[in-house]
Amino acid sequence: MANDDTPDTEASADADKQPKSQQGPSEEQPPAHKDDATAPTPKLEPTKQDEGDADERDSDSDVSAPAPVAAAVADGHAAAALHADHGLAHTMPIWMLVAVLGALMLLTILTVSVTNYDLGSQGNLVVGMVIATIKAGLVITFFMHLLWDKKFHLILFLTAVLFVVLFLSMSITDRGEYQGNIDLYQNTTSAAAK
Amino acid sequence: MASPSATADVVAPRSTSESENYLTHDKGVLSWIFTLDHKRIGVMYLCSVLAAFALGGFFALMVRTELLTPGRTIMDHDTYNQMFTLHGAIMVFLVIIPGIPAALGNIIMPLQLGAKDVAFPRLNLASYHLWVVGAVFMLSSLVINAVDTGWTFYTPYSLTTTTAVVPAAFGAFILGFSSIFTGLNFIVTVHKLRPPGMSWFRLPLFVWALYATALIQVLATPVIGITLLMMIVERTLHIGIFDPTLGGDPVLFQHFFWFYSHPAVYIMIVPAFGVIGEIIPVFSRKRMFGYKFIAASSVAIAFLGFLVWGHHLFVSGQSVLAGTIFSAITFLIAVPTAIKVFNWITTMYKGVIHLDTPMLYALAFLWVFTIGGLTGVFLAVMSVDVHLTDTYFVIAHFHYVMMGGAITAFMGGLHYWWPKAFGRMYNEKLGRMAACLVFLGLNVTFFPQFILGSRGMPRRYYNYLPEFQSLHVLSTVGAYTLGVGFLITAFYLVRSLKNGRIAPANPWGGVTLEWQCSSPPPYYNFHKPPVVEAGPYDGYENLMYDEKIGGYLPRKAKSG
Amino acid sequence: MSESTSQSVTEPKKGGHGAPAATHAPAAGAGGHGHGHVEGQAHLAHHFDTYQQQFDAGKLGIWLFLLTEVLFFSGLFCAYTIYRGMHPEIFVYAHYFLNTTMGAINTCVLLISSLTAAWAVRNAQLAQRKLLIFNIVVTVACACTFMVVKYFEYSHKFHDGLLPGPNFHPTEQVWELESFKKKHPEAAEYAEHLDKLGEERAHRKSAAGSADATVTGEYERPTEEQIEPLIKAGLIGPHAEDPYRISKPKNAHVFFGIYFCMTGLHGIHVVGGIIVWLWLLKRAAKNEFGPKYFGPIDYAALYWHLVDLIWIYLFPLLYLIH
Amino acid sequence: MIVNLSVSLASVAFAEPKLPKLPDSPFFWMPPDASVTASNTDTLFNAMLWISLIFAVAIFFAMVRFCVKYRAKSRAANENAQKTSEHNTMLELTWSVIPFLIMVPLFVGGFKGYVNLRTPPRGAMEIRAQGQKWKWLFTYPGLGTPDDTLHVPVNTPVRIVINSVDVIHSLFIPAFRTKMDAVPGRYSDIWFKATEVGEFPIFCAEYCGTSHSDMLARVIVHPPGGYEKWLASTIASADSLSGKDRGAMLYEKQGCSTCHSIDGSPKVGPSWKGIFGKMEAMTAGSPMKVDENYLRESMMDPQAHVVMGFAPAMPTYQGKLSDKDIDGLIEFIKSLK
Repeated sequence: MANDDTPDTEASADADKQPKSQQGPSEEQPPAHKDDATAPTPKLEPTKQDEGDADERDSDSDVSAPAPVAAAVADGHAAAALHADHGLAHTMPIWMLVAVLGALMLLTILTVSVTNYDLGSQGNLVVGMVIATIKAGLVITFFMHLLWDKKFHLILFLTAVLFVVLFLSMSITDRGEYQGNIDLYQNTTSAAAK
Repeated sequence: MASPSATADVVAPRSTSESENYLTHDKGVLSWIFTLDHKRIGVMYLCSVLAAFALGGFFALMVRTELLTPGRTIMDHDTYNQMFTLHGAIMVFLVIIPGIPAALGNIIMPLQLGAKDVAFPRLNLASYHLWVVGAVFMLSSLVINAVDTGWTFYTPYSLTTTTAVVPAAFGAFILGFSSIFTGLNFIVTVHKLRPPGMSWFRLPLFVWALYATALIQVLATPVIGITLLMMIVERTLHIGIFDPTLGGDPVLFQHFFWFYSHPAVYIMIVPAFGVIGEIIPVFSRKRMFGYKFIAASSVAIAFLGFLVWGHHLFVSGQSVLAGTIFSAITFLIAVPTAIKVFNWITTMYKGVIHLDTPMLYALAFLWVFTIGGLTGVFLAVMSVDVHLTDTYFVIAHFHYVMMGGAITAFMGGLHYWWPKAFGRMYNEKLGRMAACLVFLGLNVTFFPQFILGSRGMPRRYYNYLPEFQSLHVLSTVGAYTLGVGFLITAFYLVRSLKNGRIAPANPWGGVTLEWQCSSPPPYYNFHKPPVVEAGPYDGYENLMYDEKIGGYLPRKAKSG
Repeated sequence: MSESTSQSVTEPKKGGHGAPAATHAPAAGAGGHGHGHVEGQAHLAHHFDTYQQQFDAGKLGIWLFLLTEVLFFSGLFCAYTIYRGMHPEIFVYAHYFLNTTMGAINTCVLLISSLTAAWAVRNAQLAQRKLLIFNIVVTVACACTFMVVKYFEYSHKFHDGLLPGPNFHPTEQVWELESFKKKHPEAAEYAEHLDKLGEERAHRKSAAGSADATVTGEYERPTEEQIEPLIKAGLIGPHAEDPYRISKPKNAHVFFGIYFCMTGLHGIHVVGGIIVWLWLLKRAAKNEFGPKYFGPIDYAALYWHLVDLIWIYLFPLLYLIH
Repeated sequence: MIVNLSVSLASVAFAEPKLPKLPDSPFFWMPPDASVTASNTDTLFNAMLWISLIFAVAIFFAMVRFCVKYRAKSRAANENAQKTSEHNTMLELTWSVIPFLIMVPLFVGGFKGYVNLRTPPRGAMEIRAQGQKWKWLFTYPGLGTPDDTLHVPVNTPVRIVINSVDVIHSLFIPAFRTKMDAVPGRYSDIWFKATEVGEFPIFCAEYCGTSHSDMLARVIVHPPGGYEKWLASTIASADSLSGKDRGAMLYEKQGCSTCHSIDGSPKVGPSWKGIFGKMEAMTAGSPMKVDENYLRESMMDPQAHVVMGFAPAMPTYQGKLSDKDIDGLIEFIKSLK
């Protein structure tokens, strides 16, 4: 979390000074916003206009919105520049999407074909899990564009994984410890049944 | 910064008059049921939670009455078992978990933060509607054939009993999602809706506590969801995961259950810390001592709370290895908890202490929670726990923490923010009297149970050995004292709504943001977007009590 | 970060307040990701100051939601791991009944839908209405294909009596299955032979009224290839249900309990996803999305990728047991 | 449930637990200690009692003192708090570290005691305990029929192997400071070494349904030689008895008495008084005549035919009753006119 807090803190700590300097630029923007906000059903062209206005805002971003970019960099965006291009978030190039899909397909084929070879007691399971994890990694990094996203979201996701691991490891450890009592019972009782 | 006048008509488009507030903004029942305003949702939560509290309290009194005599007093075995089960389930899932975060939190937290609303108003409303649906399911079991498994739903009993387990469990499942949505909403709100200058270490402690709570809600609650789902499926389709006759493992259920339900204990108590953290400084007219330590300890407790669930399983056939790990971590939690108590006490040192009703509740909390916390240490010691677990000692311990901790703090918060939420002052004399009654009743009810427990009285017992009777009678007397206390509270609070004195904007002289807007707050919270220049507990000396309005005003405003 | 910009652009609030009735809608879209179905007219909720702030809030919200989803599934994965760890034979036994091809097809289908979902986000960002609609349609189509395949798998399982708990009565013996014969031909033969042996012994038992396990003498000792797979699958040996004849492992039904829970819960998520996508399709048709407001598409896509992610693990865990 | 309440008013009160009075404890909190492992528990308990007392009193004193000393005159007076430091890292570290230091020995002590409680000494005498709704049955080496009372010799380590036939129960002996869940589908065990001759109560500490609170038993600690004498005599009597006397004995020992009265009052199961030869309506299927066959079936496969108005709560006695036992019980039931 800390990674996320510090920039927030800085950004907002001096925020009450910043706005005053930004009165000028911010005044011109409202009309555009206003009609896209109040238009009953926005047609295609207002959105176009928005886009234009977005670019204009970002081109002289140092005047109108330095804070987001600054904070973004502080936030550890892998590509703050890219981020700035399309307003709110990074846009995935098509070739990258297709490439990722290709990789995923290949890995799927691989993991299926691997099952035809015996890789020792747990070998196949391990390989299967490793491949699955690689695939998961690809999906998270590119499809879910976590690579360009806020670090905090990555931290969140890792926290989830951490807690799952914690949950599984403790219950499984414990179960492993007392499995003996269960087997003993099952054997003795089934013996009695015979 | 836009000019006040400009923002004023921006903020309140309907009317610029100060009198217009969120209670009067729209009329009609539907305007409440489908409102997106966090304050109204909070008020609806408050009413529902208090209703559930009354019901749970009624069951508690029935249970205590039954326990007046060793044999049968007023009801039979099965009815008794259903009574304590419903008491537990209602109090945990319907009252304490949503109590402070969803009810008080929804009303106050965005105001304290200086936000116009929570991040996702519709999700917030959905959370409340889910609460209602969950409550209906849980109580429907009461009509069908009230569940008698104990609120823990332990397998295999919950798989074999003939009572309506499924509706109750499904209700709890739905309530889980209601709680997840609230938590998710609060996290995003705290992250994204802070006004300029509201840095992380300028957040009021109540917000910090709710943030920590929300983290637990989001991380732990899904697990109870899937656990109850698996239990329901086990009961209906017999998949053989928890049912020993089909090769399942009942102890596994206990692991699953407590992975949520221990953190849930912190979902209940951490918000209480937050409330106390608001009340004590304001009524001591003094900054909170060691603000950062308290804020940090809330988060620390939230995370440590996940690593200790196994201490409920010391005699369940859990392995020694696991037990040891869990016990060790359990001890660690005592440290941040101790820090909090010491800091609260030190805050009062050299303060100017006003013993109004909220402060009385805060003091009661300090005393009761200390006992609850210390007895927790008894139960963390493994060998002692073997003797004490599943006895009345445990009952007494968690009632001191849940009832004495969470509910007392809830009452404190309710009295502290009542004027803000409803714009009326309650009868202070009655308030203080009720607070004392509740404190008295609490101790008389639950302290004897420590003795009962250590002497070996097991929990969930309908009959008991005659030699335990005297203490049981004492406990029952205390329970009725509590009941009277709460009845008085209900009486004067309801009455205040009609003919209570009109509340000033800032009756207690708080400096957090919610006191800057009128009481009740306007629909859009702030007529003027707040700008935060100082910490949450700075500048009590800049406020001046004004007898005419019976509240506090900024000094300069008074002079000018 | 958002607050600082928020102050720089105070005015748009007017827009936000212009239509107070509808102001909350997009936030709901953002937070609700399918929970609240609304068409907002003003795309900036009254309580947000900038599109950036609104978008970031939604994004954080959906990530937290994914967090809960991960933990929600963790319970089932925990149960899976424990039973596989304690009783591998059950899983070896049961996996012969599963249709790897169908599983593989479903995996590919989901991966493709993931691509189109990710692409849809790009379209929304660039306000490419037609492409956006196209990609959403493809995504939904893939999702439906997935469910159809699942339907066939399930009906097949029901038909073969592969149901959880007491209803588990496989119509076919595992060694009669193609999947088993292909993998271990010798073992399959030997199993047939053991089965006959069991029959005979049963007869004698009923005749002589006593179980004598001493008839094996007439046959030569089995080879590794013959016996190993049978023991691994718990058909004979310590884990077998019936000590006297070749049978199935104890509690074999547990696997199918877990199988139906996991795939069923995942299936429910797929259906949920379909509903969300259809709702977004409607909004996309109305051309509501553009560079300033494409949150809902992004959030739905993220959810969809998680559903895909879970399947990526389910596939090897359930279908590819060796 | 409201219905149940009204019904309950009609139904009769449950029998008082027939249990030895807990012997008076030498001190206020714990029951008398009668086992070697109890000392660790009690020492730690007392230590914590004193620590808690000191902390609680200190905090309470500080609270009250501050409230009195710094009490505001009135709101109108508008007093300001005196300036004090906002935080004092040294102080806060101290009161973080001190509790921590107190915790360490407590944890270690508890750990030692727990490990001791969970590891029975080699060659301990082994007794099987079986939990069922709502009765404990103890099986002794060399004694076929189980007994509803736990008999142990004094100063001898005894290991009790616990399991359950239906739901989770928990064997709790306060006097020995020990407790362990009886989990269906597995074994668990406790051990103790009684140091006091006498009788002590046994509770079920894990909620197990209707008569959870009546699932009580006694542990009888025999003086040296007493246990052997008791065992010999029981074995003798157990075999000698036959016919309805045997049934009467089993009615007590096998736990029938928890659910079936012999005075006509309905409990969890139907009363045995005059039931023999009656036609009874069944929850499933047509009414049946209560004859030898039905009784035998109800013992071996209780859920097969359940008498109308009663829950299918009875465990099977397959493999627990010999034919001689069953005949004895049937004779006994016949005798209850």
